[in-house]
Amino acid sequence: MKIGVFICHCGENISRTVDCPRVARVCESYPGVEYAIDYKYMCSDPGQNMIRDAIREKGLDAIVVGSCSPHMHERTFRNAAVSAGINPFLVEIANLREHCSWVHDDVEAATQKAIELVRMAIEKVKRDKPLSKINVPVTKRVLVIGGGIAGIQAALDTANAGYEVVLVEKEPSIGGHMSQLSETFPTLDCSQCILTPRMVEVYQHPKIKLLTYSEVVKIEGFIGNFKATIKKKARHINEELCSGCGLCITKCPTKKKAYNSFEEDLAFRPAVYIPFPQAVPNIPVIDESVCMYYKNGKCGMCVKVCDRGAIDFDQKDTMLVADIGAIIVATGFKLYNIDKKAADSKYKGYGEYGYGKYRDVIDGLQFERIASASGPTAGEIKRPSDGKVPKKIVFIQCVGSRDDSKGISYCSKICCMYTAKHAMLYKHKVHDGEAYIFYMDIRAGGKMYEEFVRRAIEEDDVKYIRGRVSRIYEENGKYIVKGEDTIAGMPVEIDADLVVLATAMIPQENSAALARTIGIPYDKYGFFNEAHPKLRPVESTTAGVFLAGACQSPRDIPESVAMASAAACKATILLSSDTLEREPVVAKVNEDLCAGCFYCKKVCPFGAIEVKDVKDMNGIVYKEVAYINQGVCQGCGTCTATCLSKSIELAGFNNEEIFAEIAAL
Amino acid sequence: MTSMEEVIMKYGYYPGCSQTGSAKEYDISLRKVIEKLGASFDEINDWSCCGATSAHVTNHKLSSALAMRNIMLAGQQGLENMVAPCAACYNRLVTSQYEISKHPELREETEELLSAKFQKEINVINILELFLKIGINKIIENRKRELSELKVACYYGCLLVRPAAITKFDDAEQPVSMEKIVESTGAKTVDWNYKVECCGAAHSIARRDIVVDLSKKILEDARSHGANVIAVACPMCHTNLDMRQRAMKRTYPGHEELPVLYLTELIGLALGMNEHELGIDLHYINYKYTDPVPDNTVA
Amino acid sequence: MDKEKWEPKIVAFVCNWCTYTGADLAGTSRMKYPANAKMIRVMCSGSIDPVFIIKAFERGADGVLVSGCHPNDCHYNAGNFHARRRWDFFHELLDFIGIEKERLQFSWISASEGKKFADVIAKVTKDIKTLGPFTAYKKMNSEFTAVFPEIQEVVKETIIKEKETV
Amino acid sequence: MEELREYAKELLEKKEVAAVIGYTQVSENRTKPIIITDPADASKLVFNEYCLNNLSVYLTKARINAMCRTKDKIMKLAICAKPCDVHSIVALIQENQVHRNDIVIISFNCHGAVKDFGYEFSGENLASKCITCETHKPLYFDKIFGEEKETPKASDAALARIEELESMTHEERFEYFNNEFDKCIKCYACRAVCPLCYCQRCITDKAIPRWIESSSHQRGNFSWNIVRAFHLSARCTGCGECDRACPMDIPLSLINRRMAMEAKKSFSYVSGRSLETPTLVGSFNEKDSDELFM
Amino acid sequence: MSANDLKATKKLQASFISPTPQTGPDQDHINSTEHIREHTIADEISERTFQDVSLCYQCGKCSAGCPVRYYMDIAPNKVVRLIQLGFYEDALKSDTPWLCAGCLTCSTRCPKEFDLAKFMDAVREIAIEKGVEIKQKNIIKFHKAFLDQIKSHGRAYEVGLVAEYKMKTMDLFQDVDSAPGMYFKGKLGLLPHNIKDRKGVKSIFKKTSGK
Repeated sequence: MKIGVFICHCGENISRTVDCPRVARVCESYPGVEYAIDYKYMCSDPGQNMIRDAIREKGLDAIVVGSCSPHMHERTFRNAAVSAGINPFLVEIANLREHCSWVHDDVEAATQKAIELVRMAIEKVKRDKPLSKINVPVTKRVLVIGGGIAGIQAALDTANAGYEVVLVEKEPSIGGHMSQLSETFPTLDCSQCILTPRMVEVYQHPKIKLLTYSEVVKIEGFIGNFKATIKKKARHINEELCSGCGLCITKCPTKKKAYNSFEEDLAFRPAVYIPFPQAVPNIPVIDESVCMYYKNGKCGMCVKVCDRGAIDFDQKDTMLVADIGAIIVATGFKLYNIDKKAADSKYKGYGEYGYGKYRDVIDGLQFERIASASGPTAGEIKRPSDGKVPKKIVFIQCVGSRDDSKGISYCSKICCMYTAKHAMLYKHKVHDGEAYIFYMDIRAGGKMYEEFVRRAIEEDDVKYIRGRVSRIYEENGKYIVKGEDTIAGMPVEIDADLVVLATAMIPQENSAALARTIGIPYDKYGFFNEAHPKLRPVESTTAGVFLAGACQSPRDIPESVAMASAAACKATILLSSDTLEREPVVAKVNEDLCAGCFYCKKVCPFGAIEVKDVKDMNGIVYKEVAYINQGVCQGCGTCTATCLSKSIELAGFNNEEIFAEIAAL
Repeated sequence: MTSMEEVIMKYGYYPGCSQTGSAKEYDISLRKVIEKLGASFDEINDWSCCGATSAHVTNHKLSSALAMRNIMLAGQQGLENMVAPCAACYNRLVTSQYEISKHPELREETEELLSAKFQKEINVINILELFLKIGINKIIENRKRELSELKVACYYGCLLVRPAAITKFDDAEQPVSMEKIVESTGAKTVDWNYKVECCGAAHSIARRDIVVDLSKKILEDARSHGANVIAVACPMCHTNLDMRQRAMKRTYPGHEELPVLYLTELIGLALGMNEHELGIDLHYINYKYTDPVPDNTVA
Repeated sequence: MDKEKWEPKIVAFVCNWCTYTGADLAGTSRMKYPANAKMIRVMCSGSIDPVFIIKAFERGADGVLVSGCHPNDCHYNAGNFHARRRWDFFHELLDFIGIEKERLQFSWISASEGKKFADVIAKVTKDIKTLGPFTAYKKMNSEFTAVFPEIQEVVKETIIKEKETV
Repeated sequence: MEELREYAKELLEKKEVAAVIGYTQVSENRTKPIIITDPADASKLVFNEYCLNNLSVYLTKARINAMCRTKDKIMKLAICAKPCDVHSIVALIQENQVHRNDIVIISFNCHGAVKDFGYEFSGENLASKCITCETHKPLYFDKIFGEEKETPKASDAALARIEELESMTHEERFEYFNNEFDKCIKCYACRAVCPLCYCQRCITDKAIPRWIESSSHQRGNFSWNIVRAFHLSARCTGCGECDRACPMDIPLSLINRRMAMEAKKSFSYVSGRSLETPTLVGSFNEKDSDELFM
Repeated sequence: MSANDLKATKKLQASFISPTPQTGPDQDHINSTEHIREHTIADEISERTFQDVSLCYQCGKCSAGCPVRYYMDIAPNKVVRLIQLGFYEDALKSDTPWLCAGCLTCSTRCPKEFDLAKFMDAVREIAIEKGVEIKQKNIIKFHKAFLDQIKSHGRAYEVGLVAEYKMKTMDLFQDVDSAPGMYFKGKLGLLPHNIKDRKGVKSIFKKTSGK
């Protein structure tokens, strides 16, 4: 075997601490190395040409490049090798920059290490086998999980590109948190006015199949070939028959039996309801836990009034299965609850703010509902306890966010802006009111964002106080807010009528469970992890699964929409070809030696391993062995390490190659 | 294996210096109540001061050594648990033990100072934990009368429930355990805002002005929420809230007295003991519980 | 062996997605750490066979580090969970056989933890330096070459001894 | 005893099984395995305190399996198994080596066995595994014989030995085990008798690449013994056959026992005890200890 | 540090000193990655309290909830800030640490889980060690008197404490409203409670004051 070794200086990045010519010289003397050379920029055109020329002239079979991380230029060098007629998997990269020159100061030690790293790569490449890419077919349908603004945008973009979309929303209506908002920063345009046209578009789009009141319960398969199982919860109303007249709702005798979660529990609703007037689809849901029929088998008022006969008390949850090519996860967020929850010790709650026992200490979404024209107070700012108009209002930022002691260290990003908006809306509606905002830092990075905050201060006379609030307690119907203005260095106390807490954005309750269902990684809070924080922000590390919106980290509306469009674009790229080329790093079983213990099958995270029968001459099965579906295998190699008889090998990282690397140390 | 719920009736006892002087009545009433409830104390032999605030504000090693001396004594005495009725002592003992177990370097230094090895952890409990362990039912069973006339503001002060990570007891902001105990005497409790606010503690002598201000605020909040008595579980809180009412009258003319009782005294009253037995007459604010006049209108 | 000049030989088996990338980040951030550890990249911490560690010791390693993604952050969802069980047993076994626990260490290092990577390498190097060379195993290695000189020849062919020409 | 023979005879006569694997007496206090296919031979079967072999090892042998494969169907196999041997069978079922429906488990109420042939059955000569045995009644069986009897009492010397070893320094332990492993002659008797070493090709026989140096030299011996112990950890059911088979008296089952203790301590798992519990290898729990990892 | 000499803006000085290159065969790989750093008062505090002062992000929640905040010259969070910036003298001279009642409200509520009460302990301790002039003289005298009682009796003896404190402060009338009352009610004994192992307690004092 003739091996070529190419050592890159990376300008000065490598050669400053690694003696590149010496590395090349030493390596040239190794058995099997036909040619070794160093050059200033191997990744440049002349550098690549050097590799191509050397392969042709010296008749090289394999090459080793000592350069930056394989995560940077492996593809470049593989392509160069391919163009000179070498199989791309006979190219090995020795990481001389990130793992050597940049992290060591001593030239001698770094050079020695570089030599060893190249030697390891040489030994590995000697045992590398040529591999060819694997082709798998692609199902041209996208599953979007979550019908908030991100999910809506992703579904519309994908559908408009001509692909089928299945949009799954767990609530009875799409719209998400955006449908609850009053007005949006920094333009103060009405949230529902800009959102509802999109919701209707989704409903009417021929390419979108909308599944509300539904949840994804199972995802199987792999990129291009997922199989999703979706549970459609029983609405107890036949969607085909219902006209959306709403008569059942107005006639339902359980007028105020349940808290209205759309109104953030500031109002009530009957057992049969639609979340809000513009709901899409405009089909009510019967809440079993409240409905009289399910309590005592009586009532049935809705059945009497429904002239279409759409009420169906016997309706059951149904399971739907869909073939899917790509998945966009857009499950969004929820708000931190300051109440102490015994079940979840991850978040501690705020005892100093009363653990939620004060009715007039509310969170941001509740204030959105109070300020919203469609809300429980019809847009008038009234406090929940006695309906009085608050003359003094205190907003507190960073409640839950940036608070390690309560379990969250991150910044929720949107609170600075929406608190400014809240204060502004308040001042616009209560002209003689006083608005105070306790903040730690104002993070108003974004187009017109800083200007927006200044407008609140300069035009609307909102008082910003830098400092965290230590305590809130009630005294004679007022809420005493104890803080410190750390700029003035003075303690301050405000007797407020209403306190609004900008509580942290946290992932949806079941986000970790959903992540496990889909098979994507998540962080310690339950936010889904992107594949690369900078270069692959809308992809999960699982191929074919993309992320949009606040399920990945706190996001505002423009960012969620941008992410959604980006994710949709990524998904359509995937779907645009009929087959999919995959890296051939997959495991393969030696069926002759397999003992059939199927530990590999148990450990395989992708279900890629199947049982294969081996029959004797009479056609009787005398042995069962493992068989790996190459289309499903993702190449983690967990099976290879688990296999006791060492009958599985991972292509590209087989044991012989790794032993050679160890031996070369 | 004995079950975890088994009621322990024998406890190590670390009185603390105040109990031998200004808080004599706390000691007296505690011992009497415990006896009535059928539990007993095993006092730490030759215990010394925990170092109190003065040690930990001036020398952390001294503070650790003084507190640990008593923990080790309890260990030598073969005790598993130890009651420290004074909230300040309790806090010093628990915190010192916690820090020693967390930081080996401090442990070494302390062991060197004491010329002894720290061998076993002692479960140091405060007065509230003690009554919860003995069981509220025990109080109800032995109750001779219901203190139904009392509206009690339960005052925890700072050191009983903080820091939550170390004491691991109740809630640091909205504690409820003392209310549970007080309610077992038949008294009512009030929900008020200052139950964990500080009374000024160690500044009692050197900065009386601060203590008077802070204590006044506490008393007024309790009163405004309808309390007719304050229950405390710490000699320092008692000194500041009770004795400083004299100075309060001078600083705030028109100050109305509000009786301040130790938790143990309240329980003692419910168990049928009189004010003199419990040492309530040693307080600055004289207090005598009067049973409600029987309501004749109810036929 | 001159202990003053002795530098430990450390092998690190790292997963491609988290630790290797984390090491890249350490480089990009120009964090400094000892040059003793050489990395062998595998796809997932779940694919590292305990025999690799034995092989490393046989090749004269003084210490081994195995590192992968944090739980729930595995690129392959569950590879690291299986690895965790495997290493629990293997580590316990080595300890029982008489190999110090510090000889074989484990860590979870995510792609964003460049600092942690540098710290871990520094810690492992320091631990191994404190322990000293793995003489017990090295003795077996040297006896092996003494008893079977012809095998050493074969080894020589495959394991290329560094021939410094300068 | 007669009942056992009658039952075996019946099974063979009715052609319910292809063969009965059992024990037969060879001399006083000594038995050997026997595979019976002729109903007439059923009278040779015995069961007593001297039935030491763990017969489940035969279940995975190709030649025996071949006996079951007739032209059109697969016949069952009957096997005599002590309650502890049933653990091995459970492990084999879990590892897909035998199917529960393919075998007839004939088991016994057991009160212990001798540690090796040549000893009289007594508390003093009780096999190590019997000292701590908790399953005097088999967990799974199709037919059970024998009456319940008290097991003689004996002290747990193996545990004491483990504790003694653990109190040593690492160097001392390394030296001890190195010396023990040094004795190994690579006869692979341990592998041959182990019911769970059923691989068609053992890892040690794999040549490209060479996983374990096959020559019986200190280093090769060392890695072989580590790998053997590792491959059996959380799988070994503690039958102790390896100890009996080893001609060099290497304390193989001591290491196995130590690893079983780890499985029990960290994962509350004992191998071969339940068909329902997933095997420890091949499963995981998110809440497994993270202590090992920095 | 002579901040009061001239009325000028104080100059901030980073506590880092550039690393001195070390060469030679003994060069430790680990040391080569670390910068050599001056041991500052901030470091000293971090060591004694087992927490880094840089944890504090100055949200002011401690000051907001501090019961004695109104009596302090500077806010508690500002004391931390001064230490963070290296203005040690200003921090050590402040009233604030001495007025801190150690009620732990700040430590309980701190979003960064920074134990400010412990930090204040360390500041006081260092102020005493450095001999910084402390304005709250009575408070320190009280602590001294208190510790003297323990030193000589093993327990705090209240009559002795008050007497000694009065001698130290020369303020003979300050506590007249409580002590006589307590005395007449029989609470204060005239004789101190001495423990047996006074020697042991004394030796602790001796060893800790030695440094």
